Amino acid sequence: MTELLIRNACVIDPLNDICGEVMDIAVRDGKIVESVGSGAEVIDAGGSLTMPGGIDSHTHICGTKVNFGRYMSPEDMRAGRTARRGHMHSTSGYSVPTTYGTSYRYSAMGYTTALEGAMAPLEARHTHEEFTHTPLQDMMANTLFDGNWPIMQAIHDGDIRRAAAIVGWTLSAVKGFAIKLTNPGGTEAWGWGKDVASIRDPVPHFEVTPAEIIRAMIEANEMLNLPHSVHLHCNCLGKPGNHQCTLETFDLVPNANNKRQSLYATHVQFHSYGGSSWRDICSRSEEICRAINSKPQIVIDMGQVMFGKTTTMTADGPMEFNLYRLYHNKWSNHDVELETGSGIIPVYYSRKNLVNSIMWSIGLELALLTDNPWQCILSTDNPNGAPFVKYPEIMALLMSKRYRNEIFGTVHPDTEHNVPLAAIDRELTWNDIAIMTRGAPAKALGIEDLGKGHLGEGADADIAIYPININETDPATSAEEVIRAFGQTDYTIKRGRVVCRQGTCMVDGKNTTIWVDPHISENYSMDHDPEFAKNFDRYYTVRMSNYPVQEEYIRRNLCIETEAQL
Amino acid sequence: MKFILNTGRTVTQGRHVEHKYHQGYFEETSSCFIHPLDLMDLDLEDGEHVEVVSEWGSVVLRAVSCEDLRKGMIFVPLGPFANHIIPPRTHSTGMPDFKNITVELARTERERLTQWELMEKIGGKRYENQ
Amino acid sequence: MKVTLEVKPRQKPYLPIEAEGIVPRTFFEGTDSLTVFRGNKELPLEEIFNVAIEGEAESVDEVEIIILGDSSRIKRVGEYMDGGRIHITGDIGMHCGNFMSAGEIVIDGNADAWLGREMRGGRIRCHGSAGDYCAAGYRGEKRGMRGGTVEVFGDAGDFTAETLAGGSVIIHGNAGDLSGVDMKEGELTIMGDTSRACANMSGGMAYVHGTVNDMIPTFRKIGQEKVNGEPYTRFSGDIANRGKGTLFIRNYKYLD
Amino acid sequence: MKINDVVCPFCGCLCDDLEITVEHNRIVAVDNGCTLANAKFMSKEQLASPIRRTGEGWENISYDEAIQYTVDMLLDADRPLLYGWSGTHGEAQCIGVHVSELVGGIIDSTTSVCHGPSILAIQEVGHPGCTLGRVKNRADVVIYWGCNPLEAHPRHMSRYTTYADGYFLQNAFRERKVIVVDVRETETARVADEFIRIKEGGDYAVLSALRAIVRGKGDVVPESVAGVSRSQLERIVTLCKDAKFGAIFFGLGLTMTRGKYKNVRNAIELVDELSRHTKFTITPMRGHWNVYGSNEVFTWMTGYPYAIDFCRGIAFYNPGETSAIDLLARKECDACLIIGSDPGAHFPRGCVEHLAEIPTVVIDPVPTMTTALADVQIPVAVSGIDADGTAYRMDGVPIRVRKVIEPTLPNDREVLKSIHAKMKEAKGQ
Repeated sequence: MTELLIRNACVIDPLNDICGEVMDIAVRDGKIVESVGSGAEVIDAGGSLTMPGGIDSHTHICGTKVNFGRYMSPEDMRAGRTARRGHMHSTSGYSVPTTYGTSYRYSAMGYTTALEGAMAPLEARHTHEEFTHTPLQDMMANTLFDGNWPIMQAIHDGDIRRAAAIVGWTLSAVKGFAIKLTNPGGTEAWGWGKDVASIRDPVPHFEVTPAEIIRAMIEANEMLNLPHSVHLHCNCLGKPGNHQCTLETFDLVPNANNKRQSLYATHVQFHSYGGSSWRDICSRSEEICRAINSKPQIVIDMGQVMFGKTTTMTADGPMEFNLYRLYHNKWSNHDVELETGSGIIPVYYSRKNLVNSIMWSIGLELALLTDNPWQCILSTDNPNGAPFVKYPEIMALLMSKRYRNEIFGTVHPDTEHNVPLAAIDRELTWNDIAIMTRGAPAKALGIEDLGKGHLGEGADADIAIYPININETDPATSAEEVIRAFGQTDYTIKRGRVVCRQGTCMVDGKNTTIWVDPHISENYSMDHDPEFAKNFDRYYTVRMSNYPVQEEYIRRNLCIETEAQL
Repeated sequence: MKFILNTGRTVTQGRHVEHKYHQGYFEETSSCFIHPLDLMDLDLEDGEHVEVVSEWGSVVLRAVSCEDLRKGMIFVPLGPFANHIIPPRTHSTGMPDFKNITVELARTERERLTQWELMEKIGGKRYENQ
Repeated sequence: MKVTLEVKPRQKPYLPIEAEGIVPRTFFEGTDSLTVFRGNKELPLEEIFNVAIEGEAESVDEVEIIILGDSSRIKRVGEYMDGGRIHITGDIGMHCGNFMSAGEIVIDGNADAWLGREMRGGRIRCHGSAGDYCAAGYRGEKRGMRGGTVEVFGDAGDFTAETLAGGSVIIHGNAGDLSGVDMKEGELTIMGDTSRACANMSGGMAYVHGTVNDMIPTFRKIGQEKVNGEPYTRFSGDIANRGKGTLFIRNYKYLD
Repeated sequence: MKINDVVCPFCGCLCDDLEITVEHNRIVAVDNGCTLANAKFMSKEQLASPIRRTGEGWENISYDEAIQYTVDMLLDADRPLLYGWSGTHGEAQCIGVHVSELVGGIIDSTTSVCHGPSILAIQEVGHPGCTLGRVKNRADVVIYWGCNPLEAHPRHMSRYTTYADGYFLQNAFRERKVIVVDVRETETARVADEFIRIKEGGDYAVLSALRAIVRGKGDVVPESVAGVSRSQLERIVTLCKDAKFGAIFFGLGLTMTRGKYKNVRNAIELVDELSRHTKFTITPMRGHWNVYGSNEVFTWMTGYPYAIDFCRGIAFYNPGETSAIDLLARKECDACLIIGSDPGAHFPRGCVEHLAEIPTVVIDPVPTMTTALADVQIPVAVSGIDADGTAYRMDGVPIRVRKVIEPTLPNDREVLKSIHAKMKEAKGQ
């Protein structure tokens, strides 16, 4: 039995409605408890801001695509190199750091849980291998179903239950966490070098539309009783005028679950553009947020862009090719048979560039114009909008109008004619930030009941203590302070152990992989479906028996078993 | 006579890759595939021995007639024989010139060394407790 | 200030010594504990060199470092150099003058690969020959050398001035294969022969006063022009790469 | 006992449909495999115990002694090289990285004599690729450039291309055009619809010419380029542009010949150019079954795919300097641990001469040419036969190789774990 007592913690814990109360937190064997004995190890927080461990509900840090981003970028590796010391392995990389680099940097910022945004089922083993080497965060994997042949076939046949059964089988086979749709239908069209132009544009050969895929997957998601909702990267990413596509997509979403949203729309910044070309692109964040404010069934994350160098990587293959033709830098693409695609290119977001400045502005607008912070999660779609190490700056931008104005003064001068940012006075509170980085992601992912994202009794003792006193610091006037404090915790505690102290990781660490296993009736089990098996072995290049991810890859794991209505 | 040497995998070499002390490995990797017209020019019969000389050294191989090749080109399967004469230079790319190397060929009466003898020539010691 | 570094004999003479600390600024600012690396062992400078320092310096430009003895395996000398002078009396190891921005390096002997890699300014003169990737870039970077001058009086190896993006490179002897490959800007001059010059270039200017063997077939012939009174062929390319570079060549041969 | 869907640990195809018959813990039959798979599964010539070279010959030693020797050798060295890795599974490669990092050595895989140049090219321009099933189901034009799959990857054409029917090609052999580009008229060239024979060292020029023609600038191209007529090049470009889905596979014919990675870069840029007209992808034909695994593992752990120098604590990468061939040829390392490869057979003599001079330990199930140059050899179980673990196919698909018989020897990860543990102990950690 190990016990820990954190004294004088100034706690913000939105899921438990605690906002700035100075209190003690007791921990036994990795869980929050009512009290501990006198022999407990004591940490005196001295009134510092204390929150549940941060949760990134959409980040790209593990798996085939991310690793290819590293592999093709020795120039990125030249930054962020550290030598092995103590419990820390050597690290390299800035926008796509090594797994240890990612893990240590997140930990230093107080993040203890992360969801990998896109895992191709066929290559799931790779994602899980990298999870093993990302030791200080509990991990989940969004599983890609945007161009899945048997699912598109089932949708085409009008058999949503079969589609759900295939999703369920796959999630359980690859140890995935949730349904991810990236440019649904578009990644299959990309198999012929094409894309879909709207949510009503049918996928070549399969003759289903993105809208049909999205609706069917939302329905399937609820049939399977999954903890998280469908996690959607809308069609038409990055195209001027795409806000129309985004709004049409939002209109498809029923209010299908009373516990959480029915749709999680990711990196909405990239989907909120007006105009018809790069010449007249503008922000349509107001319309997007109006839709969100009227649809509690939707939760989004920002996909904030920050200026500087980064690497874009997504399953959206055709989008990356368009980006390549724009930037003319290097371009990688990786299509995955029967399932999905992906693309990678390095980018530089410049404040001198009007389009980049507009993108920067839109991300902030989304967070400021969404009334309910539980509906808008803080993210950069790491590393697409910026590496996650920029989060503290984003927090400061959201909390301080003054700091926002200061930066706004450095961007392309025409930006103000194309975005509403300058007119927005809202400044987010400490509580809002805690919601956007802890409570909301936990709730949206459906993991608050597992003890994530809050500090209530029985919760996992994942705790971040930041070196800042919120009663003495006015974030509106102290952006520098906010950035410094959120950049490095005094203590990051994972499952009751101090894993990181002022930027130095203290343990080797062992994380947990959270996955779902929907229980499906025999009738709908793909393991006993001759048609499914026959087509599998005919069209995949891996035998069906070699496809599922073996136990060896999830040594320490938490399985969420659900009862499917199938 | 000047030739261009290429090396590469063959299925026979691959089959013996886990059995390097076998005769099959020796025979395959000490073969020098050469166009029949070149054989005639060198006054060689199929199966006779040639000495192949590069800037880096020389090795005795068994000539094998092969019409896949263009005249003026020889092919030696990947292995210790080819590597005996391949220059270790990589042009600072990490990869040596395993292909497209200029060599001289001449008929020889000398016997081939075995792969173990090649290793021993450079200070190695064969393992024989089979 | 004159700093004389004489290389001592070493037990394992082939193991490289990494000595990026050997730049004029280090000595100008003063150091008691300069170290170099032999593989994974960090050693005091004095273990590898006999060190003698004479005189004072008012600025970094008044510092001259002289390297004596067998320095052919000493790497990274002059890395990030920003002033002063380094005189190498023998051969020098890889990466001499990496990222250099000002000052001068003179090498009496030969230089190993990556001489003046990603150089920004200053001047390197190599009186012997240079290895591969002379005045070139780094793996994965789009742009290599961006400024300054590298002049080699002997020959240069393969990939000379690869991804050149500024400054000038002059090779008095021959250059190896693929000189000026992927170059973007800047000027490359080869007094002797080379092969496959300026493949895939997108911009910049190159002169080859000898012969280009295996000329890249995707350069457009603009016509004959006189350079210093001699007839040269002017090419533009590389067309395969939408390139707009200019190439003046005395003689060339295609691999047809 | 018959075991189905066994994964073959020979080449980068990682065929996973073999049927192995095991009797009394011995493999007695292999079905569905190619001749290379048969040879590997039926091999029965593992060493029984670690061996050490003595003045006259070899003596058997214990695992403890052999491991201690390895630890001491690595710790004594100033610049140790840890080379090989492609013949073992990912979990062992991970420990290998930890060992290299701890000892301050250089870790490199057989990539440097295989598709290392392809990686250098990808680092310059990226890589438009796909998994092999994408090709099988869709590709109507397949180009093999500088490779000879019938000899080096015997089932590649039947599983993934020429003879493999796919969803959109019900009769692949008829509906698919196969083009082979090589300097030799290989077996593979003979089954192609079109064979382009180029002069040695002419790949780069031919690729440039193709790019110019795709761009509609064929007028600059001379009548003949490296032995190939402009009209043939134009015909190929038309075939490619008319393809619905084209796939290029390339081999060591591009990576080993002069120009090395710049050839590959040019091929990738050709694919980029073709992608503006239709769908095109390119894939390296990787040799060792898990050579790509070594790149994947090294990349997520160190940031670089091969040739990583940890001597200074941080990772430094520069193939040509930190790659095994260069280190050995220049005598820049002073001890060597070799695992899952045979440089004695596959490296130029100028490199292996140095191996014979410095302390060298080999971890390998069977005696190889490198054995002759080593001081100690530690035999291990064979990954994919009596040890399991992760491997990455040539297209990046991770597959778990199986254990089909019970091992009598420790496996790579167990031996490396002991080395790592002993080393940490010696370093007081």
